[in-house]
Amino acid sequence: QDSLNGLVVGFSQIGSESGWRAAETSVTKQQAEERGIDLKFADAQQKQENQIKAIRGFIAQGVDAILVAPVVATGWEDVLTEAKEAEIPVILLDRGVDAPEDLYLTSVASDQVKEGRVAGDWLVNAVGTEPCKVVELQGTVGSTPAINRKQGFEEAIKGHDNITIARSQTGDFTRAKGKEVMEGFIKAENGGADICAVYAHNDDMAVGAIQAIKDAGLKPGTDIKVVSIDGVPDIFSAMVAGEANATVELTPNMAGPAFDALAAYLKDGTEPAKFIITESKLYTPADNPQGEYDTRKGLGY
Amino acid sequence: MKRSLRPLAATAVIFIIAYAASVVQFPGLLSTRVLGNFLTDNAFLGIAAVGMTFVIISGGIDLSVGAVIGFTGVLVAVLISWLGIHPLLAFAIALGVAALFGAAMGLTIHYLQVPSFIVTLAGMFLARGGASVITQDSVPINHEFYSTLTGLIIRLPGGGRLSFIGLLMIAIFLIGALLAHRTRFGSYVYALGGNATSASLMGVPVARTTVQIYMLSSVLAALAGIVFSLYTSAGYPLAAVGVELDAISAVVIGGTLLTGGYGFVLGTFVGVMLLGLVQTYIIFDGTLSSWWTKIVIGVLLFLFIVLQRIIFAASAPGEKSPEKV
Amino acid sequence: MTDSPYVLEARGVTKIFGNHTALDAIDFGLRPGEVHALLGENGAGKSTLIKVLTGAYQPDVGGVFVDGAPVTLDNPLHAQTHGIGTVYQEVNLLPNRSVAENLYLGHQPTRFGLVDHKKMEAAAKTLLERYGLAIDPGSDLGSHSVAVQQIVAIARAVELSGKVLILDEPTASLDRNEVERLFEVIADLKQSGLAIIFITHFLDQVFAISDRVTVLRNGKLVDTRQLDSVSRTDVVRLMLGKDIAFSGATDLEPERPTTDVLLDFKSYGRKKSVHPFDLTIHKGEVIGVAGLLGSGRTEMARLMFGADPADQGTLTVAGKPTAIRNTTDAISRGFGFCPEDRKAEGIFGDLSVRENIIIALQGKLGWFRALNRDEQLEIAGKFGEAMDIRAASLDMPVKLLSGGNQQKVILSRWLATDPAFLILDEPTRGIDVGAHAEIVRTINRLRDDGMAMVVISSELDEVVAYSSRIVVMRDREMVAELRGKNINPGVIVQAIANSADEAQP
Amino acid sequence: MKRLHLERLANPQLLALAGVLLINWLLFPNFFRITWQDGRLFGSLIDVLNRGAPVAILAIGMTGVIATKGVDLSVGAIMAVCGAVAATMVVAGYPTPIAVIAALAVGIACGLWNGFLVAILDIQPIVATLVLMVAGRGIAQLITEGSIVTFNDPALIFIGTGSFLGFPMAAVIALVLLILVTVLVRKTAIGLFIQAIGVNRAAATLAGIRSRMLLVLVYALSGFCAAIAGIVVAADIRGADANNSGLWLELDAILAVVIGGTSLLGGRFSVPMAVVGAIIIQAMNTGILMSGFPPEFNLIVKAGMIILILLIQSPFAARLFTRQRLVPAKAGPK
Ligand SMILES: Nc1ncnc2c1ncn2[C@@H]1O[C@H](COP(=O)(O)OP(=O)(O)OP(=O)(O)O)[C@@H](O)[C@H]1O
Ligand SMILES: Nc1ncnc2c1ncn2[C@@H]1O[C@H](COP(=O)(O)OP(=O)(O)OP(=O)(O)O)[C@@H](O)[C@H]1O
Ligand SMILES: [Mg+2]
Ligand SMILES: [Mg+2]
Repeated sequence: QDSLNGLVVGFSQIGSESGWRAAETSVTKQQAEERGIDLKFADAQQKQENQIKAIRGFIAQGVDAILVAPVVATGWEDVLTEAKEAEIPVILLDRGVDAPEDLYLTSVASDQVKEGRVAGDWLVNAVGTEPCKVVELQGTVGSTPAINRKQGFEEAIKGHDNITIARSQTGDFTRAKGKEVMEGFIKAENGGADICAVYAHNDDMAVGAIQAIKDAGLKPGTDIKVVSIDGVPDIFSAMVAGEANATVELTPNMAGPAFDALAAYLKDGTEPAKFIITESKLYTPADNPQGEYDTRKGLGY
Repeated sequence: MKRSLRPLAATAVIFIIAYAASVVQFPGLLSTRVLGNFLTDNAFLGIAAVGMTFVIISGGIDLSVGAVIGFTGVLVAVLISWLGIHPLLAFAIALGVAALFGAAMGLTIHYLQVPSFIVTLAGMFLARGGASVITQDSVPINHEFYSTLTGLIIRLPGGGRLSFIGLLMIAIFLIGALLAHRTRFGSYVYALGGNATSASLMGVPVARTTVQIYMLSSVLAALAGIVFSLYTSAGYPLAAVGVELDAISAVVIGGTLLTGGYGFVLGTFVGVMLLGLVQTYIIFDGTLSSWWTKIVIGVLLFLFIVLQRIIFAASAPGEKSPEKV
Repeated sequence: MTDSPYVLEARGVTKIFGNHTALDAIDFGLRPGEVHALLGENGAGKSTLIKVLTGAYQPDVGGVFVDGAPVTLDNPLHAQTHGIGTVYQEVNLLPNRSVAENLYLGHQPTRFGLVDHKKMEAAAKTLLERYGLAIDPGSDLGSHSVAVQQIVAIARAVELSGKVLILDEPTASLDRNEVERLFEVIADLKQSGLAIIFITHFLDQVFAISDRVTVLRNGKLVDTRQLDSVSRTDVVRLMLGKDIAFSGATDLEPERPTTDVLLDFKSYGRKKSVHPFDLTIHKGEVIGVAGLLGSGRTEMARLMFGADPADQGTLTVAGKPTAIRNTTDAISRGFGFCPEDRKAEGIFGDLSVRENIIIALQGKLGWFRALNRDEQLEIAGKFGEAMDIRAASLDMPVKLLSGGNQQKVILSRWLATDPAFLILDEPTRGIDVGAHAEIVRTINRLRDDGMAMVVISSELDEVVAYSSRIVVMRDREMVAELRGKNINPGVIVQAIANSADEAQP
Repeated sequence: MKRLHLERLANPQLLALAGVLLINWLLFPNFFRITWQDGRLFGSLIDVLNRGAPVAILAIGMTGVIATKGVDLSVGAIMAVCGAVAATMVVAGYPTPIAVIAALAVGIACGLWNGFLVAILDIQPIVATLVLMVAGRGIAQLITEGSIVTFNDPALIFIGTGSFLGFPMAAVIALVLLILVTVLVRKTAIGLFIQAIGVNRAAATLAGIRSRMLLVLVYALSGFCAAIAGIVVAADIRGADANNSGLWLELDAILAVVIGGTSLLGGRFSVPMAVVGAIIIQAMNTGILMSGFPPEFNLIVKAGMIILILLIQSPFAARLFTRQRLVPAKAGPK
């Protein structure tokens, strides 16, 4: 661990668009501090060009390593090549890139398709053979998690003809839009009576949807099942109240494994596994939601 | 020095002072690598900002440029990667589509007398929506022509690189400056921004010029989109969100008046470089959190504007305080 | 010449705005080599006819003919290609561009497709020298006075006019010398066979250079006459449909007793603007301000009104020391100010005539004592009638009124505030003979009612007619105060000239 | 004058609203169904009012700004700041009224800052407010430290989700604000002065209008409205989402004002019509939601609708319309 002490590491973060993202940033900063790393943080405000600028800036400064949470999979080859030429190891966080594997040390990420699949599998188990009309709250149109989580969920419910996706709209990953879209779905599906479950691409939208369901006089978690992804504190408190049924955790601690891999590499050149996949753990009310809420509360979500 | 050039010089001086101050703090900023990056990383913004300069000088605004950049990237990527069309032909198609798009906006603005703010806002929705309809995913481009273009790099001593797109941006700025200051079209643009009624009574072809201005802006935005696709070797529907605001900021920082009639294409260049400097400074600092980054950008924007205001007050002919006309 | 064919002709032209017929079946013909004066009251339709003839407006009925052939002029550029050069009313150039560019916009000399600035500026320099202007053609047009801008506009139109030159009130903001110079140019052009339309409200100028006159009234053609067959009174009668009496005053009004001092400016001035001056103004007294263009008259007016606050000297209003820091202060002390640049500083183009009239009164009343619609209509109606404002309705946008009527609206705006002291900057500029006489009468009446006034005017006859004293400005300095008997325009011109001579080293 | 006739015949804004509602009804036959449920009205139409309220509130303030020939890009960011202030204060245990008043005060302060830049420093409105648009969201995130501050304060939640006489609180607040502001501009001279400044600021100053002060106040009102909208939105989701609250809503607000017939060149304005504009936009959004189109078509549909609405309102359409009216008039008596 000490091998990282005093190193300068650049971290190009996407931005601060959600609570989960803020948690990832603060966990990364915590991890760096614990290891005595001087972390240079750059917020790209959702823009790939800013991330590229940041990486180039880090190279110009001569940092010892670079962490990057890429906003999109494509377009990294040139800048990663530059980093390689400058002999600076790069580690990708929370999603991969479309670039030759030798351009980065390792990629620490979750499997977003799997997250969707886990959520879908849970629903398949929960409804059994009963017919079930699902409404889907998509993430931002075109964003990678939205595409992957949709795909995974669809894979999971394939072959279970009793489960159909009745409506699917974007809630932009936000609570407010999640609520608004859910309100519309409820009106469109016979006052919500026809809806069996809502699948939200993230917990924030699910929290909004839960409020919309309550406002319509229905019971979230009972009348309409709620399944979502991320595992932010608020969804656990909803679970405590019996208003959410399942969430798939996406850990904000991507930096921990990344620093471990870096330390090993710098110490004796150990090549880490190319893809370090974080766990996509399913949480249901049976998993002590109150406890989960308490442990997560201070993480900056 | 000509009186009207003073704001331009002022902006340049502000840039130099700001750069010098940053270098004192982070000596690493003074390297050919950083300077080369300035050009490469801001190439697409700079090219789009040239078009925006013309629009703003003519008294309008174009909110669609970011979306056109995104749309063009997707279109080019799809044409090349999915349909196997040669990049050059794909570029031509993309520029042609953009020209039609800009012409449609110009025609609406002129003949329907709808403010440009609203027309180009609708244009922004349309282009962004069009891109996501084509594909939601980001589409990688793997074509040797692309590798050739991105491989065109002049290496400078000290690790710096002058890239093809960086040089293209400089060329566009020079052509833009020539177009603005040395052609009849350019004088019509200034005339429209100065006083559209007078311009029309003086025989300026208002309809044609308006259409040309928005065509120019859209075509340059499309070129910026092509540059962006070269920069990232991909097309992505959500690319360059909000770039229109960066472009407007660059134009305004460069000394062009949003009310129209005054401005400098080369001032916009300095504006782009200033924005790039701010970002690079923040990266070199590396201690700012996400929110402090936004706040610092806002504060710097404010400082530049106020500084300029003070210098303008002494030099700009047209912008008298309305209170004291 | 009399029977030579028309180069430019309007046949049966009708132009309707909304429900107002601005031109009603007008026939108008222009012959080569003639100066044709187009006359009429404010709002008679002169400018509209010009705009139809030059493609700025399309006629609703009737047509335009060039050299006897019908043409459809889509826009002013199109008219330019037919050799028609125009100076529209109000200076319609581009203050943000250089003088040279204003002269050649659309026709800049090019080299390899690029504008050749050097050549253009050289050509501009020679061109302007013809008009006695030695200014830098590379400087922004906006940095020059209105008079210079007007000359540039004329020079541009002359350059563009192969056949026809149209001048819509070109002399409104020129001084005597400049008018003379313009007339020389016109005489030259006429000699070379150019046809010229000349619009003005100065009858002297009409008689000085015109060959024929056409008179419009209320959008209808009254008559076209050979100038040598009509007299001044005939022309006025044709324009107004009635005779008017000219006030024949040649003397100053008697000075008022000093006990009624209303305002006392002591070493009042503003750095870089107006040299400190002393001026005492009594109730019921009109101070005329004379001076050449750019002599600082307007700046002095703005200073008195607080639009540019004074930074030296003191002011006593009705015996009490008073500081005027802004226009609101001035208005609350009973001041009023009709600015010189009507379009830029006077009217609210998109607001109605009614709102334009009550706005200063409302400003005085403040935010919360709003006049309701009926009160507004009553006030506006009262002044509309008293000032004879010609508007289809009090609710129409004021920008659609003719210039003269707009001027009356602004005058009404201030009279509605019942001011004790009124500053008028060029109140009769661009106003027809009838309205002119009316405004002069109004000034006389207000003076007799006890109002104090400062009136700036370039028309010395008029200044003499209503002033009790005349101050002369030069180089932003008050250089003379003329009082007593036997003051006439000649004496004032002499005073202006003397002060200029004294100042010469 | 002809425009007047046209407007008397059928107000284009109301025409457009009717059109959008009609399309929604065609897409979704239950659109107009309203039921009474749990002491409140329930139905899509009510949703339109409820969801349209924040933009309507923003548009009320924005109208004044645009009438002075300005524009306020910072309202979205001010929403985020004020929502964050209210939420963090109730979470910290301050009484609800104090938190709300503090949030409103912050909104007014932001507006005063904009007004100061525009009126005193004479910076062009679009750039002046761009400063706060960029920095404001940062300030909001600074307050919430990037996370969503969730609260359970019933009084604050009531502002967002409660109902009054069966109508959603947000809509009621928007309506009250609309009435107050309309009365303020119609019954005092302020409306006239705002128009005068928008048409000709130099002339307004010479006519004795305190244009600087009025400009500052207009921006302050816009900030105040943004604060209300920010509180409403936060209360609605029981949390202050500094990252997304009000994001891009400034564009919707401007659009609403323009659809409401107020020119971006200043001058004549109508606050009620701007609110109608906001409702049109929301009805459009709701229609898109209910239509079941895939979301990637949302923006295209929206763009198409905007173009259509602008076409209906453009002087061009008015001319087409009135040319037909003019012909018989010309052929008529005389
Ligand atoms: N665009 C317009 N729309 C409606 N009415 C108009 C328009 N332009 C001019 N008018 C009206 O047409 C009439 C003729 O105006 P015009 O400007 O031709 O008068 P004029 O003879 O040039 O007067 P002046 O001597 O004051 O310049 C006026 O009553 C004016 O209000
Ligand atoms: N827009 C302007 N830009 C620069 N200088 C100006 C401008 N307007 C006036 N000046 C200068 O200010 C001085 C005083 O002008 P002012 O308008 O007070 O004179 P004036 O006697 O009223 O003349 P005029 O009859 O032309 O209005 C002159 O030297 C003039 O050249
Ligand atoms: Mg006229
Ligand atoms: Mg003057």
